[in-house]
Amino acid sequence: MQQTNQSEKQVVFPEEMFKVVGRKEEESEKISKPVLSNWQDGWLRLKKNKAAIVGLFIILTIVLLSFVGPYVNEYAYDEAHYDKVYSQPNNEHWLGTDKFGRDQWTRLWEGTKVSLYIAVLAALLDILIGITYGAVSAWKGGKVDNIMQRIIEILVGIPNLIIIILLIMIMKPGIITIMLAMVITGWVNMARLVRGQVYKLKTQEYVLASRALGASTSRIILGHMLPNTLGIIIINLMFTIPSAIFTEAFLSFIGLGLQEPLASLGVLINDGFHSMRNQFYLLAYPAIVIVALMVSFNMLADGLRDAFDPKMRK
Amino acid sequence: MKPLLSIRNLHVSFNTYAGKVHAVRGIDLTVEKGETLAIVGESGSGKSVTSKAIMGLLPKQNALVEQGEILYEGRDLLSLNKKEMIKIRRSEIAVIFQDPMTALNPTMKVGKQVVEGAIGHQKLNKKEANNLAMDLFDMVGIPNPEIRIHQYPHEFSGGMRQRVVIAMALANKPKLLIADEPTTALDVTIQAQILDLLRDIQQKTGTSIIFITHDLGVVANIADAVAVMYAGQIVEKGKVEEVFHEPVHPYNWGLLNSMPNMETKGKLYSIPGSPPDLIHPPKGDAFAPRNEFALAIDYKQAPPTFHVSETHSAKTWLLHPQAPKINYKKVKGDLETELEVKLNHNDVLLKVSNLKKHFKLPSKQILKAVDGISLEIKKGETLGLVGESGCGKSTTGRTLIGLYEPTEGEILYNKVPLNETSKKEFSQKIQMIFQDPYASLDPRKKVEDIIAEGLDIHRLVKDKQERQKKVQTLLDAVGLQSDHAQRFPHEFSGGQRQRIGIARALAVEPELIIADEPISALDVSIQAQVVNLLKKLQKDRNLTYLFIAHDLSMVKYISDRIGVMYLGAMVEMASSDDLYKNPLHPYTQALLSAVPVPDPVVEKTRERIILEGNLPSPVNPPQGCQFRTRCPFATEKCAEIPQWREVEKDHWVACHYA
Amino acid sequence: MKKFILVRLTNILLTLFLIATLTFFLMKTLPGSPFDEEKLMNLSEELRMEFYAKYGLDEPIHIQYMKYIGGIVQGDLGLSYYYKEQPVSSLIMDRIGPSTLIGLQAVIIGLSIGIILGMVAAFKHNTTWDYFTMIIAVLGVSVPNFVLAAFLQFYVGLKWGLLPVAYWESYDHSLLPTIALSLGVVAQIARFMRNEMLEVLQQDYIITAQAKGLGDWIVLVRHAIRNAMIPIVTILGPVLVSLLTGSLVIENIFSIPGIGSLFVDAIKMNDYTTIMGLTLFYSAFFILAMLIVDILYGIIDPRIRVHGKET
Amino acid sequence: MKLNIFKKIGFFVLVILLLSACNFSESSDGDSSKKAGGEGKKVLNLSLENDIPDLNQVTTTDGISFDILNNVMEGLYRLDEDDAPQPAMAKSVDISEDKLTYTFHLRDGIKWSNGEAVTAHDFVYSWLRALHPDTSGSYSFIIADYIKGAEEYANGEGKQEDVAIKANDDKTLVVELNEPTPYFLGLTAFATYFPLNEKFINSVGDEFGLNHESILYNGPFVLTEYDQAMGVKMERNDHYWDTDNLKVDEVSMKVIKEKSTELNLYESGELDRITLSANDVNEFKDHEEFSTETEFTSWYLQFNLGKAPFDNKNIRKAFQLAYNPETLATNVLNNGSEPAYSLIPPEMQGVGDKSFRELAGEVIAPDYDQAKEYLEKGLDEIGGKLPEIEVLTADDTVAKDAATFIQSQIKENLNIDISIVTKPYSGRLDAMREDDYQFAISKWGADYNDAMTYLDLWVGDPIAPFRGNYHNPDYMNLVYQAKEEKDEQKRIDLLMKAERILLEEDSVLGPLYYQGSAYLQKPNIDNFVSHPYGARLDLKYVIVNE
Repeated sequence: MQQTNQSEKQVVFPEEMFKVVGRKEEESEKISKPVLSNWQDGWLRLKKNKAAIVGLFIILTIVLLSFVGPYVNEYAYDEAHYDKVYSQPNNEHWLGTDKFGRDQWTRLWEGTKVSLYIAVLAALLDILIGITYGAVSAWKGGKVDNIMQRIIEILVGIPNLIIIILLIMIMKPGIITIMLAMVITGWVNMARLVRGQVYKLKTQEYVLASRALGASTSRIILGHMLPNTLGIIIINLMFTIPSAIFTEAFLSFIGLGLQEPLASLGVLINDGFHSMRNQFYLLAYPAIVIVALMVSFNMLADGLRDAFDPKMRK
Repeated sequence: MKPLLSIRNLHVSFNTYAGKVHAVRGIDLTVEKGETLAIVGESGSGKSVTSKAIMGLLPKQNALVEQGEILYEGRDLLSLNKKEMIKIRRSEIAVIFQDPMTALNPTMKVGKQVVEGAIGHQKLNKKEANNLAMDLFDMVGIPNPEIRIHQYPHEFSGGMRQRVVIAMALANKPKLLIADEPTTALDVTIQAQILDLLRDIQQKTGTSIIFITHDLGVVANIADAVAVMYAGQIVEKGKVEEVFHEPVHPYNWGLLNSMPNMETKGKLYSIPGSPPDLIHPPKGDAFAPRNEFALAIDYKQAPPTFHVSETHSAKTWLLHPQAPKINYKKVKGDLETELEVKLNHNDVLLKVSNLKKHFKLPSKQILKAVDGISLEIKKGETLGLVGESGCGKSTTGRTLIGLYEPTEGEILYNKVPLNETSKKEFSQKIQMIFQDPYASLDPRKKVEDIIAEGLDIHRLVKDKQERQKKVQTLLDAVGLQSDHAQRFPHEFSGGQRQRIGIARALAVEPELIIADEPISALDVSIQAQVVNLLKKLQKDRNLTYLFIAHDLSMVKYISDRIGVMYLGAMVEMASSDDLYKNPLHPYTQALLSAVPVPDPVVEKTRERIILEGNLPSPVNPPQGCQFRTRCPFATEKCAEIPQWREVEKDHWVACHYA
Repeated sequence: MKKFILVRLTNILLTLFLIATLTFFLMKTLPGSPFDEEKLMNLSEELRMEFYAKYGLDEPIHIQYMKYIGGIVQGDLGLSYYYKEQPVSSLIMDRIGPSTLIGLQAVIIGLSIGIILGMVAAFKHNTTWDYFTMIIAVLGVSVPNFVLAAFLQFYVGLKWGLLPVAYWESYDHSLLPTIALSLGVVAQIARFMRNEMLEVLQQDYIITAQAKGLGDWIVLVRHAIRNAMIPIVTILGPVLVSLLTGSLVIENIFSIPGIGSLFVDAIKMNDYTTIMGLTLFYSAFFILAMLIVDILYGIIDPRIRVHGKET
Repeated sequence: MKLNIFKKIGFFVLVILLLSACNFSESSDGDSSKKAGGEGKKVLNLSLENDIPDLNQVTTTDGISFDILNNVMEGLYRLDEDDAPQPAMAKSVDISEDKLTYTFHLRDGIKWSNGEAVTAHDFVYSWLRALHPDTSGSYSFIIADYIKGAEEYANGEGKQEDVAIKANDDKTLVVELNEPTPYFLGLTAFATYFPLNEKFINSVGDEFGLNHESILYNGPFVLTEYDQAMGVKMERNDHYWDTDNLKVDEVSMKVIKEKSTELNLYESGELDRITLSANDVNEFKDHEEFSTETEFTSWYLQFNLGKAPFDNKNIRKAFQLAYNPETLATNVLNNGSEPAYSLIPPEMQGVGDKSFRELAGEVIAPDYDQAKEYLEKGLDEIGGKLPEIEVLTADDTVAKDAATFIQSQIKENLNIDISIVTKPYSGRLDAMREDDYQFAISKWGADYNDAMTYLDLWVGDPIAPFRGNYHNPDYMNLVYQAKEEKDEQKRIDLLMKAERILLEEDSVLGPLYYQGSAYLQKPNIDNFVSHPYGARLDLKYVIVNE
């Protein structure tokens, strides 16, 4: 081999530098990154999304306040003081009082709690039904899937809101009723999502590998399908909760909400709406809370989607 | 003569959430007028980034050209403003991307897409534009252009789409054509068509071509000059003959040696390890950790470019005058001596007769993926199964292992029929290795749990400790480190993942392994690793393989016997030597001739059989001999179904004329 | 294609039949009748029965059901309880106009502004423009539209006097409710469009188009927008639902004689026949809209056009 | 090809939708004059709180329809500005000695809006129509209860000839009553007593009352526009006998459902008079355009004597005394309502100049200590433990507020937790009729200006769950005696006694408040008459100043 080299010629290296030392295979196989689980990895990604973190923080603060808030002053949410109706926010009543002289601070957080409670429970139930339905539909496939999808198609044809309103009309108004009504219609979206995901996963090679190893159906569903669907389930939950809060507010607004003296954000907004001209504070605070919740949940959900959705990863 | 394009000391980096990736780390290149320059490299080596940098198409958000020049006819493309760059793209440089499925806008008629760049540039009216589109379609060999230009991309097959993309690139008569892995997504027979077409075009138009690929066979076929990239640098470049016949960089040695040709026997040369992480490029020579002949200085200081001849240069300290002389040819010879003792295979392990697997499509049509094949696999042998995508080879594999319910036919394993009751039992005896190393591992599970899944299912371990120990043994067997057990799949490279998949299959100590294209998604240097591993394991554990692949040279290398499939049917089956030396079926002949050989001399001289047209749809296969629509020798007789017969001993074929 | 439409039509009829049945029996379980009035509490049982008989309420429930379904087939939704002697079908026809006008305007505004905002946000990804648009979008889906409507009425209508406060007298009267209704739509579409655009902009064919030497603007208009817009069609369904929810309260607040306010009133007044009729009407409208969406999809996306939709 | 068809269909649908969408109020063109007061017309702009359900005077039952009908139609008598009946279609009446036969003489020159004369036969036709089972409405009792033979006819048992409504000639109408009814002339001003023109009714058929052209008017105004969802427009009826005394030419009544919208429209000058919701009262309390009025509608707690614990009188008494109606009226409702300590509204007619209330005094005085005592006594009697208690209420804001108020007061003063069950309006009535309640918030609006309109309700024949399953023969006798009593003073005494038994002795009801309303009215409007009972709105007297 001939060398027609120019500049490097001048440099003379110590001889031992040119000993063959061979490869360092371990080095090339080594993974330098610290061991990270998927959740840790997702958390790292989420942390980079400032909006999502702010959203998470706001949600946590509101949840905390909804539990602690009612107890930081001496008033109960249903305690009426007819001598102090419609007092503007002051030292005694931080957010003022309503037409029964009830303390708005207490009512606001009590209402937030009730709204969150309804929304979370409704969303969880939605998801439970949705997951089961979607998973069964996709897993069974064929005729079963076909029939189940037809049923969904028909359900989709009915405006949710109408069903909810009809149900609320026939049942005794209250938390359970509102929740049930939302559950009955809410799961379709989830079912579709899960079905799509399971359908996709069903043909994934790692699921095939598991089947080739002789894994039982339950093992595949619990061991592979569920963990890999969890991401979209959580993301969907984050979108479902605010829309459930919204639905509750809407139902309260058209007079199908909770019973006095129970409060929810919807009830408070409805009350506040009717006196917004003169007691604007009655509308303002619950509206701020609901908007903050909606915005935060949306930001968090967007952030989670970016962090956990495998589509966004590569 | 002034070069058409020259790149000087180009550095490109990307900002990702994990850190800054130094994708291109100082490359120098020149492309002469009328020349075809091939850039070869593994995925992640920076070759596509280079091509995008030339076009000015690097993603604006996170890509950064840190330094360097790209001189096109004396002008630095990097210093041009947007308008000037658009002008260059419109009339001077064109590009063909890898995946014809996504490179076309699904909502625009192809004719319009092909000429829309030209309309503005050449100021064409509608009629002239249509004429141009038809001319271009004619040029790239798309039949019935007057109809085709009014269709949408989804109405074209993959090969045809790639022709559309090429037509699009040619619309403005570019002086430089960048083809970024234009054939990677295509089947061998289609690849041969496209390569032919590109060569033809270059002869007609005199365009320079930068041809980016990872396949050395393709390079040998088409290139005048070659640049080999590794870890963002060009490690060797020169005339195609120089790079192939007098390689000087150890990486290039590895690449060339790890490709088996039709004669390769014994252990395959392989490049150990995995490519480096370019977020933290290693100090010194990036290839050193994988280099058997690494010098001490390789770990200290990056090698400069040494020139072997006027046109041939490389970046390796081995070319330094002080460095020891290493004989590349000898390295190759050493390996070949390690011959393998073939076992005598007599016991039939798996017998398949008249297997059919049909799928019902939502449109109520029947897709006959596998339509009556019969085969036997003997204990300890490797049976290769080849064919183009869609021929039913994977379906066959999956049906054999019980993932699909056969529509018809019988599968006997050790003379016991495979059915619902015996499935669980067989799931331990028969295992599978999958194609896509990314999709075949559950992203949410640790490596340990992935490997041990079979152990858990069949309750093969008593306690946690035994489980752990077993996993360690398996990791060791596939050449991974014990601390890898606690990691998640996404942290591994493709080759490593594939080894995890192999360990998973081995865990239950199977007798038969169905390997479904286990290497087709891997880089060349890694393929050899995996194949060697499979061979070693076969010897150590007395395994039987059904090896499914479309890469004929690898199949030839690993298999004892080979079956060729076409449209759900077996067309030929023989011992691998027999099949290569004496292919009887015209399809086998065509397939063999389409395989590129990593030798420019051979490649540029041999005659190949180019198959016309595309694979017909398995939903509606041709009557009689299924191959007759593409067969150069087809006659009227071929309308009858040819018999599956033994022409010579152990040489079966289904052709009227064999 | 024919088969596809046929299957869809069967589904639609089945759905409507189910909804009719469901609402009928739901309504039957509800307490009270249209003739429960304070004044009627003085009537004797026999006299009240006579009123029931007038509306066919004295018959056994399955006969009532058959008659109701029979009536629907002939386009007869029964007589309203609250608007005595008025056929429900004519009530609906009378009220459909204003609702349609506002809804249509809201969709048009929502689509055009939403698409533009979404595109700007995507094109100026991670800039102030993007954040600004997304803040609007998130707020748009977060602020209850009755609150928004009240503010608009008070400020734009009363304080600034730019537009009529409420009522339905001239075209101007339709503007405020349209704005109130469209904000949510704008927000939804903008978000969706942004995500779609971001995805489309990363597609190979966009790079291909750039490589062809097309200007940014042409790439955007000819290649990106069209492909990003196709999926918009899929969220038209949800958008229609949100319009529906919106219109219920907004029509009330702006005193618009539309279907939404009719529905709210019917609920408040226990006007069961009207509730049933409207439920059916809403469902039919909704299903029809979905069908149109699907057909539209076929028109816009050439990939679906040829084969019909295969799910 | 396919594509084009789709496109065409799409376009077609769009056009249809657009065309159908543009049915704005027909008035939009002619209406621009409204604010300018075009051509010196005097225009009054009012609002209706809900859609107009029905303008068929026989079947309709709700206040909105009555408010309209009362101004486009006229009965034999019309209430004047002081709510006293004055001759209208009739010019005079002869009442027989036994106060059972009324002979009405119709005014000369009274005409329908199509120019035909209004005759006694129109009244006969209308009243019989209101009674006939096929055409009657819920208000048929307001005729059937008083006129001889009417109830039998309405039940389908009697014959038409036996109903004592006779037209002697075109101008004379003779009516015989079952019992002497001092307020009968007031009843003839009520909508069900308005005349109808048989010929016209037959010509419009089923369309009757559905649009403004399918009604024939004989009142001060005629409808020129009528849309159930949008409201009505009325114009002076040139054929009306007293048209020269009208001070207003045109009245528009718009359906505005939201109170806040109504207020906004008032402030923007598009409405001349609105009622305020409680929330807005404070803001306008001192405003010169602000005022309040009450009507003859009493709200009360109806205890169900058939259900524990209210089958115990002492518990009822405890509940009756444990809240302060004053707080409810002034602090919670705050809309002009008056606190109630009795059942009969304050202004209701007594004897001579004195009102019933002035004669009878207040019956109940809240007393929390006494309430507690009663509670303890009651608890002893029922075994020391109260069942769970629910209060039933309708779901409108006012009723819900009242329930919330009761809940908090009972909690505070008796330390008893009660829960609220809200039902839609007719759901509440249904639950009460089905005896499915313990106590409920209920109300009654007077049909005529006499205490009998209230006290008649609890006679308990048959025993009605709706009226708390109340049955006391003493009470029943008092009411029946009052019905037959011809002496005014004695009659009122009987009724006063009955009220005391109902409230004080038996504690069947807990008085809450007399419904009132707070309203804003533009200063240029004068003499705006709203009667406290029957058909409320009377625009015959209103004056619109420039």
